[in-house]
Amino acid sequence: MTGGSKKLLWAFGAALALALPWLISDRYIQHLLVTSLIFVIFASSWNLLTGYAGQFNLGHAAFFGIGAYASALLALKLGVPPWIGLFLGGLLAAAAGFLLGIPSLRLSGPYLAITTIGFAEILRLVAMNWVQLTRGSLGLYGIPPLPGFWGLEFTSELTFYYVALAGAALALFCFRRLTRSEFGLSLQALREDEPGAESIGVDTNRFKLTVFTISAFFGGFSGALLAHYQRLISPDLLSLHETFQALTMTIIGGLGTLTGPVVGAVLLTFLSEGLRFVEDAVKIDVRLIIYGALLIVTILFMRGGIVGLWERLSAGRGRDQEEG
Amino acid sequence: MESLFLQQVVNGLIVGSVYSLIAVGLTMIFGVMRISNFAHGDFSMVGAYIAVFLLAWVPGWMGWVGSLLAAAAGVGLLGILVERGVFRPLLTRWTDLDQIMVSIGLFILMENLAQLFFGATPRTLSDPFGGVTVNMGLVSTSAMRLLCFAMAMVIIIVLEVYLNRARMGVAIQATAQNRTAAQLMGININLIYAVTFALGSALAGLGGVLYGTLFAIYPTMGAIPTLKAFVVTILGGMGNIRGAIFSGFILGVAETLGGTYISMEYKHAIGFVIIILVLLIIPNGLFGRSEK
Amino acid sequence: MRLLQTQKVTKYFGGLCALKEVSFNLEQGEVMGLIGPNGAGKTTLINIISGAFHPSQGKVVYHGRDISRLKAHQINVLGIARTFQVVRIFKRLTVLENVLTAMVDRSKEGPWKLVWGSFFKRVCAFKQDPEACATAEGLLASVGLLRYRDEQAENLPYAMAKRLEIARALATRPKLLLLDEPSSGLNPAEQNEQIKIIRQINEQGVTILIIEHVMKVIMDISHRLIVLHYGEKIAEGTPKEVYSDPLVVEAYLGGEAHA
Amino acid sequence: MLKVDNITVAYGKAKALHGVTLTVEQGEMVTLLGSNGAGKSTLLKTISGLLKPRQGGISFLGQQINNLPPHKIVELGVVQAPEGREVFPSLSVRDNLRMGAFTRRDEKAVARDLQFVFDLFPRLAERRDQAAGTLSGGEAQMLAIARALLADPKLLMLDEPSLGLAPLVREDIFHVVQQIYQERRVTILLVEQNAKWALGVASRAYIMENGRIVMEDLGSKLAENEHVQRAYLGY
Repeated sequence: MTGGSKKLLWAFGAALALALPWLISDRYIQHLLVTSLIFVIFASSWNLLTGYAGQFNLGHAAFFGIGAYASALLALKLGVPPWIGLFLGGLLAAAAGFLLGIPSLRLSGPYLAITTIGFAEILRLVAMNWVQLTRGSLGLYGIPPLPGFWGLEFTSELTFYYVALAGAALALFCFRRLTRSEFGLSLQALREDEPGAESIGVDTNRFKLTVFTISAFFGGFSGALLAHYQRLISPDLLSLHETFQALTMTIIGGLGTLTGPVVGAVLLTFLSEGLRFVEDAVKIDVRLIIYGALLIVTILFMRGGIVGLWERLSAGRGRDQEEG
Repeated sequence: MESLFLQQVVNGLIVGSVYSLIAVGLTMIFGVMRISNFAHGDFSMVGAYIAVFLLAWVPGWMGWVGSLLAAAAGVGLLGILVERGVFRPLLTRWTDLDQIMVSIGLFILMENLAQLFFGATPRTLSDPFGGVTVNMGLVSTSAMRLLCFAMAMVIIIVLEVYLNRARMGVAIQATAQNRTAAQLMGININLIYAVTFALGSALAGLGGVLYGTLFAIYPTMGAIPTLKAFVVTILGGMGNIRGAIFSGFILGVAETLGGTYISMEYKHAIGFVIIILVLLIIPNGLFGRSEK
Repeated sequence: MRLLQTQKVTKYFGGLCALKEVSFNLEQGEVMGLIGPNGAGKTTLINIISGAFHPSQGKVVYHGRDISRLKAHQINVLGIARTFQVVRIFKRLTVLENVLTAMVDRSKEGPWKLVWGSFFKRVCAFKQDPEACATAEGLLASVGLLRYRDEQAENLPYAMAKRLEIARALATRPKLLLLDEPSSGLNPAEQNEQIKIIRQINEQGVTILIIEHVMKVIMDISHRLIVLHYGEKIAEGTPKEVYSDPLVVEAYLGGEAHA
Repeated sequence: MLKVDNITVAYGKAKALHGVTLTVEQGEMVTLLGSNGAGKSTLLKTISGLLKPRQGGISFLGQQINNLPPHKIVELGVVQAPEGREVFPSLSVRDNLRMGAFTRRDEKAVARDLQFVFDLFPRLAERRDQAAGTLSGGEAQMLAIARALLADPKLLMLDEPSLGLAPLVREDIFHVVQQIYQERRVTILLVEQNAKWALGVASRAYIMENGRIVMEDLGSKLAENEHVQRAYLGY
């Protein structure tokens, strides 16, 4: 693809993203758009840690939950403006990420996986049981929305869409920069071979802590966005299922690629809603069954996910054209 | 006070025996095949549902014992299918990540298939003893729970004997210790893999029936036995069967005591706190060898 | 001038003694060969010098400084680079990226500085930095890999992967290069290429410590040899001296002395 | 009896064997020499079926074996005794030996062979209930050989039995290998680094260098050959 047509495609994509909620007036679909954008951030942040840096974190929901609870509680209890809360939530999650990074200095594979799950589960139990602060399993409700300015308000799906879009764009911009720089290459070196990375001077311990912190920041940020959008959060945000959601989206989209989690998050959010119509017809819940099956099929037969498949296809087409 | 303490220790041992049973299956599969199966607890869930349906059909005693046999056979068979269809194709090329993620896919799939087939309503297994309690001086417990404990112990002992005496059992251990040498002895390791996975799954199924006897049964219950089994397995050193047996009891007792004397709410966190501490201090687990 | 010195380096693994009081000097600019039968402790010695392990006793002195307690990445930053017996290239990065990754100046740039650089450096995508790319391409050309520039490293033929590992090590601008069996698994023609490359590197002033089983290679390029046997240094000298040493013949051929 | 015909083997992309041809006749003791990394162990692994050749074929007693899985090859009587480090460390000596006889059903014959190896290696008999991981290097090597004998091999392949052993223990092992050869009339393919000894006992020898067979001759002739020294020392 030439540089010019690439730019054109970008412009078209941006225009479509901006116009989308006006093209679709159905509030439910607008809601799905917002949800999928929040998951784009959440899944991408997991992808930075696991896909790029190779650190197998199964406790990512902890960051999601910390961001959500922190921003919500700061607004409810201390009256911190939600716009600031979004970032404070991210920062608190980042601090937790730094902490969770410490075990990764010594553990890998299943050991790291269980330790990270443990971390998230402990926090979930805290959210369930510290009733005075979190209202326990009832969850926090009445979370203030993002305050409006310049005559804009951010309470409807339509307007929140633009907040989520801006957030996702900001996050993806950061991920793109981070992964294409010297930092990103060093992370990938760490993923590919730790002794090899050490041998060229990469301080793998400090890189692990750094990437845990950054990934957690964006995980927390996405959680805080969700809190001010739904305005109701529960300890379920910290459950293993949320992590698995990000994992499934990323793997199906394409682990270790920038577009993978974006494709995965949007596709799975809408696929599961598409299936809702099927469910209404047959009266059974098939969405998560499809998630699980797709995850297995992707790993067994489609390494690199949808993005990997697409690249192989377009590379194949390119070769055909050269030969023909 | 003292009798409460003893009572909780007894309760812990009973729960711990079930943890041990489920974890032994997980640790065996890891030891021989290097698979960390996050769907392991869902095999227990299937075992528990087999008991639900069998007990509805044949109530009482016979049904309970029968459901142990049926769960072992049914879940063992399921294990063979899963090993063949999901894990075997990955055997030659997987990384830790691929393999764990495929098992997570299996976890999501099984949990939701169960929801589809069995409905979301929690079930319980009826007590064939009609709630008779046994009084043993300072402590008492229901006959049902005592039988659970006895069954778990019998199964563990039978397994130990099998692994240390039977030709196939010793071959399983040999393969876990050195795959290449095992092949050079004429051991068909693909067969060993199938047998190990079937056996490990059957243990999960048996554990599921006992677990279902002690706790409620519902489609998404599998996550808890999976996590407990991993805690126990890591505590005992991954792949170490005796380590898993002892650690199962340790976790069971630590949980009930922690639940009584520290906090009921955080009972399920105790295991995680223990392993995070253990992993940070002794990465090979309590019973792991210090080789690397 | 003395570049590196090991002083009675001893390494135990559990109860097993892998290296026993190994001492030798490495002069600036020389090529030192390290030979010995399997299990003699050669790779262990390289692992200790490069910081992958710490010695149980004794120390490693580099430029007059004790480096035996430093970590692998710190030692690399000081100017010691290495290759591995089984190649450890970054498989899912391209050949160029493998080299670029190693070119980052780690003495100045910790991770957070690199994060900062991702946003505020002139060139955000490292691959598009013309200067860095030119340097990397020069390195690739010097080992004959330029035509594989954009290939995924995992697709390289084995001999090329071994060369990529050397190029990556060179990209860290080392003064001392540790080579662990650079010719194993290569055919004779490829081995000759490898000799040429190693010699060129040495001519540019890089001191080399090389483990090698292919005798042709080690004889061709080493100025001096040391021989390890069961973790002990049993001989040291020019290749000629070493091969006429009866102890060495015994270690390699197994003597009749006990028969 | 065994015919390795022009095989090429690679680990991933690294070629380890380039067109190797070798034969072993019934009743022979053949030795395979070569320095580290020459490809000797790779050749044994390929014959045992652990690696599959990219090209070429291997036959045993007229049957093609290069596509069989390892356990089938053991059943045919081609048994490898790997280095002593490859015992099952947590199993007892007796269980290790039992695993050696894994493919055999004739309990009586197994018991006879067990007695034979215990007579051959009295040290193992003393330590039969001890875990193999607690044995000394020499004892572990003996166990590895004994274990292979229990498979009742027609062709016994020994992978560097003297590796890493103290000189006196090495003598014991050499002695036992000769004894096995004479008493059991088993065909042996011996991989060794100790050239002088191996050439003294073997009827024929092959020398490997860089994944190729570079020489083949009667053992006694090679022992005199100047080039043998060269294969090791390279002048």
